[in-house]
Amino acid sequence: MTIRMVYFAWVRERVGVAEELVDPPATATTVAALVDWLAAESDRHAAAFADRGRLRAAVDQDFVAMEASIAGAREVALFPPVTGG
Amino acid sequence: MTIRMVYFAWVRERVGVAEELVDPPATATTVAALVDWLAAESDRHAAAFADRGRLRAAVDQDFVAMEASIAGAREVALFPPVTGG
Amino acid sequence: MIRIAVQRDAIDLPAEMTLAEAAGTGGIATFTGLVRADDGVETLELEHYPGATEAALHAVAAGAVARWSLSAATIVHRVGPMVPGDRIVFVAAAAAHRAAALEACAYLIDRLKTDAPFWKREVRDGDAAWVEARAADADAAGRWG
Amino acid sequence: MIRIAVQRDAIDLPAEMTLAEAAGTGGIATFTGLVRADDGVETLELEHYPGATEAALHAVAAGAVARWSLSAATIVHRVGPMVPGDRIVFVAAAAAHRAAALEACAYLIDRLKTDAPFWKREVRDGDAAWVEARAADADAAGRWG
Repeated sequence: MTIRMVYFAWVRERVGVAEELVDPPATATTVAALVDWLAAESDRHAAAFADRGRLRAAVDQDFVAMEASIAGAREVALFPPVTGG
Repeated sequence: MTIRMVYFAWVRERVGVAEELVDPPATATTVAALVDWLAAESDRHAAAFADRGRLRAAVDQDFVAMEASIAGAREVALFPPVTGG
Repeated sequence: MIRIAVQRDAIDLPAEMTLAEAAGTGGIATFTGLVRADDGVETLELEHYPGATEAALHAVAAGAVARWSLSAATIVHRVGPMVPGDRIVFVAAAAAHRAAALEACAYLIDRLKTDAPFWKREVRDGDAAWVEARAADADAAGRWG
Repeated sequence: MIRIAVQRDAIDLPAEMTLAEAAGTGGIATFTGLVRADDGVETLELEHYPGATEAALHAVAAGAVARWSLSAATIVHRVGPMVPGDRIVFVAAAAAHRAAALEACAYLIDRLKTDAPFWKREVRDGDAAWVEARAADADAAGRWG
């Protein structure tokens, strides 16, 4: 299953790209598992995701908890806590 | 002691004038006593002040209770509860 | 900066906002009251107590500036005849943080409703009637202690 | 009427007020956030999540319209580079009564702070730094349940 990853703010800067297509293993069934898999794949991802407590996620543009399922997901976004307004 | 009376809204309409100069007796020491004296002086004043509960006052442009003193007052205003904003 | 105006002219909202923003702080909360267009009123007339009105509005604004450390407080109130859709009143509170601006804005409009000597008369079908004071306004002002 | 805009252009406050007032109800409460001019920031950059941002803002506005029976809710948020004094955000709530407009306005700005995917980066002395989220913002949003 191919997923489009999108990154924002310092997560984007640390990963080094704004978007990428990834093919996680079937065992990565949650956002948290996807993050763990990506962190193991490259040092840049590992650095970007080092502080899991400051990481937030959206699946197909809906904000979700890290334990949320990614079954059927087409787009997963990772980013810091928001600071608009 | 001459006092300038000023009236607003339906109090003004019922009294029939916006302002007048009056010379209350020395025994009229409060706004309430002044109102009673004026009401006894003419039917128009009596009609304007008939519902004392809906009457509000200011002495020299400061809002006051009906029991407030008018000692030294130069201007006394009588009007309905305010409805601005 | 405190700005108080009681005027017969229409309220120039862009100009008032520019003045409030010139204080240069983080947030500006405003409230604008309009003559309601939905209840059959043809004209609304606002009478006031010249001199006493401005003093009362200044006291309300100064109270808000002191309580919330505002950088700017504005109260503009129109008097005379108006038609539905016209702005009756505009208040603004500018502060470094939004909670202060928002609370102070509510305070300004709540307080002026009970503390400033204005009286509204509505004309419907050619008949004029003075608007009755609302107990809810006294309650709203009372919550500020 | 719900109006949502996420734009690189400056926020045209008079035009936004005209739209909100066109709903024709009694009161309009607004909040405008400015880039602060007092803490050394030279430029502020706003990044967002296109698509998700608009959906999040629409959900915030729709929630306010339902909860307070608003006749209009507006959220306009700027993105891209800004300088001190620029308007970052403008929200407006129009309702028949002022308490509803004022509360809904506070809700709109509190909620968008936590629910909409925007990120601020400040440049001071040529150094850029991402702004940290404030716990106070989560608290402010949380009070609405």
